[in-house]
Amino acid sequence: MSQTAQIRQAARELLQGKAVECVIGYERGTDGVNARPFFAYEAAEADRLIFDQTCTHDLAKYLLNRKGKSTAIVVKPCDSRAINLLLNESQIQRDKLHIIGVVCPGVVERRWGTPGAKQLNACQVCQQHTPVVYDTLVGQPVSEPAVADPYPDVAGMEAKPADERRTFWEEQFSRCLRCYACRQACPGCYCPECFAERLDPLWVGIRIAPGENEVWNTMRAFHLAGRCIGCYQCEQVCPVNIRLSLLNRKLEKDVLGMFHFQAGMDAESPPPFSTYQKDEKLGIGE
Amino acid sequence: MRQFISKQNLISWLRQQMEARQLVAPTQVDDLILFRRIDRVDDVILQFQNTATSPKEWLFPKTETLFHVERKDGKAELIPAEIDGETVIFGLRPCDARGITMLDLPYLADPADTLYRQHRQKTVLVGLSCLTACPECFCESMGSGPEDTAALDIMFTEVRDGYLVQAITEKGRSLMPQALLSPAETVKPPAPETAPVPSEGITAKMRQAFDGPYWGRVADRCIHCNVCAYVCPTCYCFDVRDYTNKGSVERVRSWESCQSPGFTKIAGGHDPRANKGARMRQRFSHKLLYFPEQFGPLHCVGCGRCVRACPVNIDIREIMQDVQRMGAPK
Amino acid sequence: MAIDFEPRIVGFLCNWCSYAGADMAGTARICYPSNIRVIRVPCSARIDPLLVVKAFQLGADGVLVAGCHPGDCHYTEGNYYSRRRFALLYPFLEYLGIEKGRLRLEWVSASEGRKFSHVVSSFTEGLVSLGPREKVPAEGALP
Amino acid sequence: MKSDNPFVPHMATLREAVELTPDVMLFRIDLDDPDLKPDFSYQPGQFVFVSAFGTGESPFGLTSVSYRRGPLEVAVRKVGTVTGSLHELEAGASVGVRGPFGNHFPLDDFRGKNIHIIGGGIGFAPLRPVILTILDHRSDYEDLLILNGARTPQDLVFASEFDTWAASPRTRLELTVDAGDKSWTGRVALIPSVVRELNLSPQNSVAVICGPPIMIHFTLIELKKLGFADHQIVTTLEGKMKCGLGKCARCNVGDKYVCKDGPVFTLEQISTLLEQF
Repeated sequence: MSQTAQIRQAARELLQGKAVECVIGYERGTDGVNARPFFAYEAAEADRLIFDQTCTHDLAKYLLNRKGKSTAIVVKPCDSRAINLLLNESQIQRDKLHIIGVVCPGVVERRWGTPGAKQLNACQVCQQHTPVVYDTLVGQPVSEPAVADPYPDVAGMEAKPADERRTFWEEQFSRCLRCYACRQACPGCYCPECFAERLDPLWVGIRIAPGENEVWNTMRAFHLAGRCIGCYQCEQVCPVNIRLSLLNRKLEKDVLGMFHFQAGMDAESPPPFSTYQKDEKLGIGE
Repeated sequence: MRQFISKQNLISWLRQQMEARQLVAPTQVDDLILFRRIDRVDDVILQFQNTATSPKEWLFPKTETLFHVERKDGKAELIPAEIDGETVIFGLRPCDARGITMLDLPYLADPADTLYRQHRQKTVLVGLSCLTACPECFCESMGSGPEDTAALDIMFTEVRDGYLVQAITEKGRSLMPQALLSPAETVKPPAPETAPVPSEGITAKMRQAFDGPYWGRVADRCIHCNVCAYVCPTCYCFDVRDYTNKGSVERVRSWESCQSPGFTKIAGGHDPRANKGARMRQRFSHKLLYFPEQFGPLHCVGCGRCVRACPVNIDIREIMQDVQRMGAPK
Repeated sequence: MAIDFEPRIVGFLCNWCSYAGADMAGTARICYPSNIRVIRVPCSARIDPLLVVKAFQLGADGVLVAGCHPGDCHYTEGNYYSRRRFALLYPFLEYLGIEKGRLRLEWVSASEGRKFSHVVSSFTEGLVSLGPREKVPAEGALP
Repeated sequence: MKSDNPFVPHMATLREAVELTPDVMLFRIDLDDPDLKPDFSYQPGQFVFVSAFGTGESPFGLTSVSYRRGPLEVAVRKVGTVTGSLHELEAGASVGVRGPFGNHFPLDDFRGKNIHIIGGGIGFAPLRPVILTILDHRSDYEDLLILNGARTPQDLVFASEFDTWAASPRTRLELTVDAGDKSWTGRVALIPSVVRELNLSPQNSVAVICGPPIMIHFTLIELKKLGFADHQIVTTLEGKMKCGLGKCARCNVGDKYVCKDGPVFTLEQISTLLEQF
C-alpha cells in the first residue's frame, strides 16, 4: 500500500472513531504539482490527503494553534523532531496527539508549477529517515546511511575569508523584506511577543534596512541555537531566497560539536542552554 | 504611433537614462530577478517573466523617512523629507504598472500623501509588454492585460531584432529621442492569453460570503507571515514609528500587513481582529469588497505573485472560485 | 592602519565581581584605556546575545562581557550559562564576518583590578590593530 | 515655508499637565504658530495625534471645546510606549500635534432632545466636550444625564467638575465604580446594570456611549432592551491608527476607516459594517 493510501486509511479511522477532531496532513495544491497543508475534520475528507516528495512543510507548527485539542498529524522525521522539541518545551501535550510518522526519502525544493528537481540541501545529508516519535508508522524503516560530512555547506562558508563572508551576509540581509515568514513557518518560533515586535525596549527598529535586518536575521537564528531541528522551512518560505539554513546549520554544527546535542531527538534531554557542566572546557574565559 | 528601436539603440538609450537619472530595472540577484538600481547597463535583464517582488517599493519604499527632528537654539524643528532626483523604472510589466494606479487611488486622494506624490512625479514608468503569460497570472480577469498601458509613460514590445516603441505620455515622449527610432515595419506579435478567473460580480458574492466557516478553514493553514502583502503590487498598508539613533530623531514608515498578528492591536491590548479567520477574511475583503466599494476597481491586478510566493498555497484564484460558488443559490 | 583610531568598546560588567574589579582598578589608580563604556549588569548571564549584536549594529568596535569566575557566581550558576552562550556566539559572529577579536568574555573578580586593566588594555590594542568596524549602513543603497 | 506633508505635525508646547487619576494626565497644549491658532477649530468627538518625538505619536480624543479658545486638551492614560513618554513630559516641553481628524458627535441632531451621556473609564474623556457644549448652550437641549463609571473612585476622570455639572439646570450626574473604597458612599455597579436600573427612557432621547469595548457591548444590550432604536445610539469605534488620513489602512473596518469616517458612529451605521469591531 502506498504511503498516501496508508495515511488516508489511518486518518479515516481516527476521524471515524472520533479519536481526534482533526488530522493535519498534506493535500495537492492549486498548481497541481506541489503539496500544501490540509486540515481534515471529517472522515470523508481523508481522501484528500497525500504524501510525496513535495510535502515540504513542517506541520508541527500548527500544533501550537491546537493546544488542548485532540489532533492527529502527519510528520516526516525532521517534523517529528519538532514535536519532541515542543513536548520538551511544554508547548503541546502528548496525550492529545496522534502522530502519523512517515518514513521519508527526502523532499524536493518547492518550485511553483513544476516538480522540484533538486532535493533540499538538508535532505541530501539527512541521517534520520525514520521519525523519532510516532504512534502510527507509514513505510518501512530504513538503515541510516553514514554521512561523512553532514555540513558541507557550512564548512564551505567557514572556509571563506572574513570580508567575503561579511559581504555575502550584507547582501543577503539587504534583501530581507522583514515579512517574518521564516519565523511564522518555524515550529520553534512561538514567543507570544517576538523580540522583533517588542516596543519597549525597541530591539529591532521598524526600518526595513540592512542594519536592522542583520539584527533580525542573526538573532532569529541564535534563538534557535540548540533548538533548530533542521526542517529547512525558514529558507523554503523566504520570498527572496535568503540562505537562512546556512545560519541555522552553522549553529547546529557547533552545538553538536561543543555540546554533543541535537534538538528534538527525544523529549527529555535538557537543551544545551538550560544546562551546563562545571568543568567543561569551551575555550573561552580560560 | 508605433515606432521601432533596435536592441542596440535600446541599450544606448538605457545607458543615457542611467547617466541622467536613477535607472531601476530587473536584474539577476542569485536565482531571483529583482528590480534594482542599475549601475551597469549589462545588468539589465530584458527577457524574464516577472520579478519576484513588485516594483512598488520604488514609489512606496519598504521604509521611508517622513521627517526628521532638528534642534536649533533649543527649539525643535521638523524637516520634512523631500524626494530629489528623477528615476526611470524600466521593464515594468503591465500588471505592475496597473498596480501603481491602484496605489494612486488612496495615496493621491485629498490630502495627498506628499512623498508618494513626489515619487510619482519624479518617476518615469517604462513598460515591457508580455509575450508569454506566467502560469499563475490572471491579469485579464482583473481588468488589465499583457498590453495594458495604464500608468505607463513608454511601452516597449519585443519583436525580431528590437522593440516596438509606444510613447504614451508627454513625459514619455520627451525622454525618447527620435534619432534612436525608426518607423515600425514589423507587426505587433499577438498578445498571450491568460487563464481566466471568475472575477465578474465577485464584490457582491464577497458580501454574501462574509460570515461562515469558510475563512476559518482557509486560515487553518495560513501561517500569518506578510509575504502576500509584501510581494503584492497593490497592498499599501504601513506602520509609522519614531526612530532614534544617537540623539537624532526621525519618523519613519514601513510596510505592514493585515496578516501580521499585531496589526489591529491597540495600546492596552485590545485587538478587535484577534481571530485568524477574521484576519484572513480582511485580506480578501479588502481586495475584493472594500476597496472596490471605496474606489471602484478590484484591488488586485492578477500578477500572480502571492499565488507563487505563499508558503502554504493560499491562492486568490481559488478563493474567488470558492466565493463565487458559495454565493450561488443551493 | 589609522593611528588616531580610538575604538569604542561597550563593556557589560557583572555587578558583583567585574564592576567591583573595575572599581578596584580605579581606587588603586591602575590605568586602563578610556575606550570602554561600562554598563553594569546584575550578572554576565544577563547578557542576551541580542545586546551584543545590537551594540555592534549601533557602531561598537568591540564588546566586552565580564563576570565572576566560574564557581563564584553570586547567583550560583549564572556564569556557567553565559559561558555556554558565548562559546557559541563567538564562532557565530565570526561566521557572519565579525572578527573574533571584537568580542571578549572574561572572568574578573572584585579583587582583580589589575586584571581588569590588563583585559581592557589588551582588548583595546587588539581592536586598534583590527581597525574600525565597517558599520552596516542604516540606510543601504540597495532596496 | 510650512510643509504640505500631512504627516508633519504642528509644533506645539505642553502648557500644563494635570493628574486626573493615578494613571491619566490631562495635557493642555498650545500650538506654537500664532497664525495657526485662529484656524484650528474642531468639534466634540474629533481627535488629534500627539507626538512625543523619539517615541512616536498616538491619537487622542480632544476633551476641550474649540469655541472657548483655550489650549487643546487631551486626557492620556498610560498604557503603552507613546503614552508612557507623554507622561514623562513636563510643562514647556515640545510636542507635535496633527489634526483635527475624524467626524464628530452630531450635536446639531441632538438639539431639542434628552441626552444620555454614558462613559466608562478613560472613554469618558472625549464625551466631556459634548457635556460642555450642552451646558454652554443649555436651552438648545432637553434633559441631560451624565453617567460616568470607572474601576475605582480614584479612576473617575474630571472629578473636579462634577459639582458644576450636577448643579447645572436639568442635569443629573450619576457616578458608579466597579469597586468602592472606604470614602466612597456612591454606587458600586457596572455601567450596564446602572443603565438598566435608571430605566432610561428612549422617548425623544439619544444615548452617547464611549468606553472599553466590553462596556459598550453590554451597555448596548441594555439600551436595546429599554427600547432605544439603533439611530438613537451614538458610540465610538476604536481602531489602531497610524495616519489619520485613511491611507495606512490600519483602522479599516468594512468599507470605512475609523480615522476618517469615524470615530463617531450611530449603531445604525455600525450595523451596516460587515465586521464587528
